[in-house]
Amino acid sequence: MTLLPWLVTAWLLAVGLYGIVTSRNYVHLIGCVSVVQSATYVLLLAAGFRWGAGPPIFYDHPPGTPAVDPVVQALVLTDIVIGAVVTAMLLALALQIHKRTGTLDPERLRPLHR
Amino acid sequence: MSPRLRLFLFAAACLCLVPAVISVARHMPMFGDHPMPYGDAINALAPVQRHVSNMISAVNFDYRGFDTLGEEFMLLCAVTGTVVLLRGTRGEQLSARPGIVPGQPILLRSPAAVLICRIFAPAIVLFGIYVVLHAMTTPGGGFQGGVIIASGFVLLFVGEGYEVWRRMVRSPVLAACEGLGATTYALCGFASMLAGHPFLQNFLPFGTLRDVFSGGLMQIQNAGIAFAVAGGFGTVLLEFLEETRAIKPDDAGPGDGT
Amino acid sequence: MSTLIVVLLLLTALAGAGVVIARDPRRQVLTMAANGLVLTCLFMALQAPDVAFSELAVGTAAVPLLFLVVLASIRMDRRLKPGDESDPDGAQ
Amino acid sequence: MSVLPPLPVAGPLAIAGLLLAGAHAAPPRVGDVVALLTALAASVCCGWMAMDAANGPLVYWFGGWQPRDGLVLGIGFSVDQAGACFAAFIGLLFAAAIVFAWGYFDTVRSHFHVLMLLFMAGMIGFCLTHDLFNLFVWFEVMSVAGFALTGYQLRSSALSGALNFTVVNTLGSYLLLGGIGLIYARMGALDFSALGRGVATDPGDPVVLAAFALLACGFLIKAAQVPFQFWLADAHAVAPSPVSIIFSGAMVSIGLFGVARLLWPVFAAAPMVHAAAGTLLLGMGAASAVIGGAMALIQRHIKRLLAFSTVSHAGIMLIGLALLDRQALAGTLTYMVGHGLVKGALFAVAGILLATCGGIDEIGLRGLGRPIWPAGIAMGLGGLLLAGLPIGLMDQGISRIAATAPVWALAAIVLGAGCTGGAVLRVTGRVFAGMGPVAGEEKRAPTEEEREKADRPLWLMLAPAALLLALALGVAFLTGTLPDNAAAQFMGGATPGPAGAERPFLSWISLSLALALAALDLFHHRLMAAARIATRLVHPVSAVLQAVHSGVVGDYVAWVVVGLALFAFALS
Repeated sequence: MTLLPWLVTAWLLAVGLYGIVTSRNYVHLIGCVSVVQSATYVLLLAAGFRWGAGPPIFYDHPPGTPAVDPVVQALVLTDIVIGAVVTAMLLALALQIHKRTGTLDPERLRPLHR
Repeated sequence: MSPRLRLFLFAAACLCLVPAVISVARHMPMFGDHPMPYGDAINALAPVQRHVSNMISAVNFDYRGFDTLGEEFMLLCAVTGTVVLLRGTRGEQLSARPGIVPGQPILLRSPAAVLICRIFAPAIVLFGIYVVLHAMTTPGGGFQGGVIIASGFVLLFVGEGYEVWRRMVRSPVLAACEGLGATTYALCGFASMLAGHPFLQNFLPFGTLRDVFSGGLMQIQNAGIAFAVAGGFGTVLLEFLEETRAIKPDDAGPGDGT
Repeated sequence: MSTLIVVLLLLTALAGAGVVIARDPRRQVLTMAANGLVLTCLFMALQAPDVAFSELAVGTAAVPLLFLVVLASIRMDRRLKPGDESDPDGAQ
Repeated sequence: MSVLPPLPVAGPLAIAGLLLAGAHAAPPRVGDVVALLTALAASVCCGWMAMDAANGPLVYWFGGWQPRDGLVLGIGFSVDQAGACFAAFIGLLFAAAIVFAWGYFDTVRSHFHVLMLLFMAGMIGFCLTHDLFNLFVWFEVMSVAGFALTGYQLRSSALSGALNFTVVNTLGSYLLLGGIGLIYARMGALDFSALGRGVATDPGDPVVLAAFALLACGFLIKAAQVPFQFWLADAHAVAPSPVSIIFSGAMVSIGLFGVARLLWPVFAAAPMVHAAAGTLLLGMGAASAVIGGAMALIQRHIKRLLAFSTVSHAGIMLIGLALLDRQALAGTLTYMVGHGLVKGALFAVAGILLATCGGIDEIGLRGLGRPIWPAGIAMGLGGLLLAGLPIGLMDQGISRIAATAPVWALAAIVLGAGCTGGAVLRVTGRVFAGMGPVAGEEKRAPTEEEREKADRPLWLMLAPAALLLALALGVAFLTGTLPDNAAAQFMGGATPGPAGAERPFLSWISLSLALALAALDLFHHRLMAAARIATRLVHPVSAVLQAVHSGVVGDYVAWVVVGLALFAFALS
């Protein structure tokens, strides 16, 4: 049980990388990148979790009630923004590539050689 | 490399990493039961020092406000990049017709759908503004609210169709929102410096705990972020939706990218 | 409480694998939205309502929407003619 | 407390925001002027801070959150001499790139300048910060700006290069974030000093070691070291030339600067990390120096050639870091600046070729460079400096690195410097002097037609290149003991190690190797059969190298995992 969050993190990382390595479609590949990213969410939030503590928002509970770590949550919030905007940029690139070459297969699309 | 060789390389490397991963997982701090000096300090200090009840906002805007400055401009950077990448070859003339997917029937918008969108789009934008305003007290804030406002714009598109939507949501306005919102955040920092404090020091009155307008300077930073995110996500959605309209014959030439 | 987190963690692992296994991008969009939803629930269970809120707005709505738009645009086949591959910003 | 530290970061950010907001209203040249002045101002500001930092780092706490009772609540900048000098150099390089790009992008309003300013602010923030997550934020600002600028020209090769770059580097960012998560879970802190104290309490903890492995991998991906180097040539070769100046001149060294920040403030008290760094990083650096040099030698796309030479020289810098010695660190920091200036100048010359000759293929351009001979002089000088001409900043750096390096690392340095210098000299000879055999029809360029905006005056494009080269030569007379002081400050007041051996012959070996390689390639049709056999022997090697650099992003990611496994081995 106590190992589970960390193993899930490693699993998400591995499975996302597997998807990228084997992907034959850039759009699918971009989805796999977001799986790798969800590994970082799980890691950070699990690192800041505490049994029996509430959310770090002292609106319903008075300040001083046990709460989980707010710093990691702020970090994950930043992480989500990064993920969303990088995904948008990757999609824009994939779209332009499809417009120019008519394919989205990484195997058939190679940047210049030599 | 052939796909098979690549997979083999990947699998071999992963197998080598398995013992390392297990050893690290076993030495990780106990899940849900380990000291968190930084987080506990913030939980203890922020309600007293800054009179806000949402600790995440306190971290984001005040204790680690400088990170959020970078994050905001990263957003600006990525949105600018997406715009550059998508607009490049697109022409000036705007076709009002939706693009046609070969082999799919063209669906007309039903009046009911239009009505629902007309009701829901303003409601969603209002909800977004509500979420932005309650950043200091309850979950949510400029970022979440900004995304919600931007998705309200999209609902407008679904309801009104491309042409009307483009007349209502103008990209220079969105760009200005985005740029000025992010700049507001940076200027908050310079305002602190002009007042003789370190960059981004919260020098405004803090208000009272659990009040919507508590937090002092954080309120302005939050508003800046809401504008930047709404403008940024709005721009991105607009530019992507632009990609689904029909191309006019003279439309796909080398455009000047405006 | 503890079982809820265990179940949600396992679901997260499954949903992540689902996104990778769905090789057809159109099916993948659905699995991505599902993944976003599972992550949202996990974040709620981990006492992170702020993060759950953003994940709901971004991971479940905005990003899958972008994928849908891109897929629609690709299926429309707005390919440029070979002669059109010119530089946009006057780099001629 | 000095008020300077936030200015070179927040100032460019605010100006970029205003530039974007006013993009639709501003007159056409405003972007150029504003961006140039901002870059120069940031550079001057950082130079000023470098002088102020002579007596100790300038510490600045954002939001006024000074640590209380040893607990760091906010984010701090700690501006040491090394960081400030490097930031000043970055500002200067951006100023040169913006002058070079004057009028390059007429139409897409000020978007180019907005991206460049954000790019610069990210780099400067990275150099000055003293907080691990803040470091990541600026790293990411820099990366995102780089992604957008690579695909700016929207050619299909540029786009797929940008996509490979984005995917691999985004994975690198997530590895960094994973490392931050691990070390935060263990220490509950993000400030470098607090982390350093935490590491010192339990330096052998597997979590700490794994955090180092992930963080170092993230930075080495940006620094393009073997086996993470693949994306670099795809991206640097296709980016617009002004952007390539920054990529090769500063962005790669930034990754190594990040590794240095890990090795000293954060993991200074972890002997296992330092031991692993001493072997693994040294090996990686040597491999990069050799492979980058070999790849540079077999390219004919000039920008791709220069990109591989960047891999090679970054390998030399990594060797300098991995020696874990004060003198070698001083040399590495000097070498970073010197190499950035020279490589920036070389990419400027490549941009001039693209603009005036309408091509970037070495064979196709044979002799076409004669009318623009001043650019040829710049390129030849750059090639000689890369090869180790014993003058200027690069030589100062290399002699400090070489003093403590083991002999096999010296061999890698000589090979790297010799091959890259030889490749650049060969290009100079062929393009600007028309040397070498006449190309037949079958030698047609395998790459697509490229051309960059041509109606800019030659002097405008040449001036930045000349300035950068002049700085690479001239600043060397002014440095004095600055590199040593900066390195000592960087390492937290380390005592100097044993003085190394003087190795003045080294630069002459690499220089003659470079000249020999260039001559061999240009005149092999006139040489004896022996030389021809030698070139034929090289063929299978070059074929394997070409095949490994396949351009398929899946391959690159598989190699990233291999790199991670290497780190796991070295640290276990």
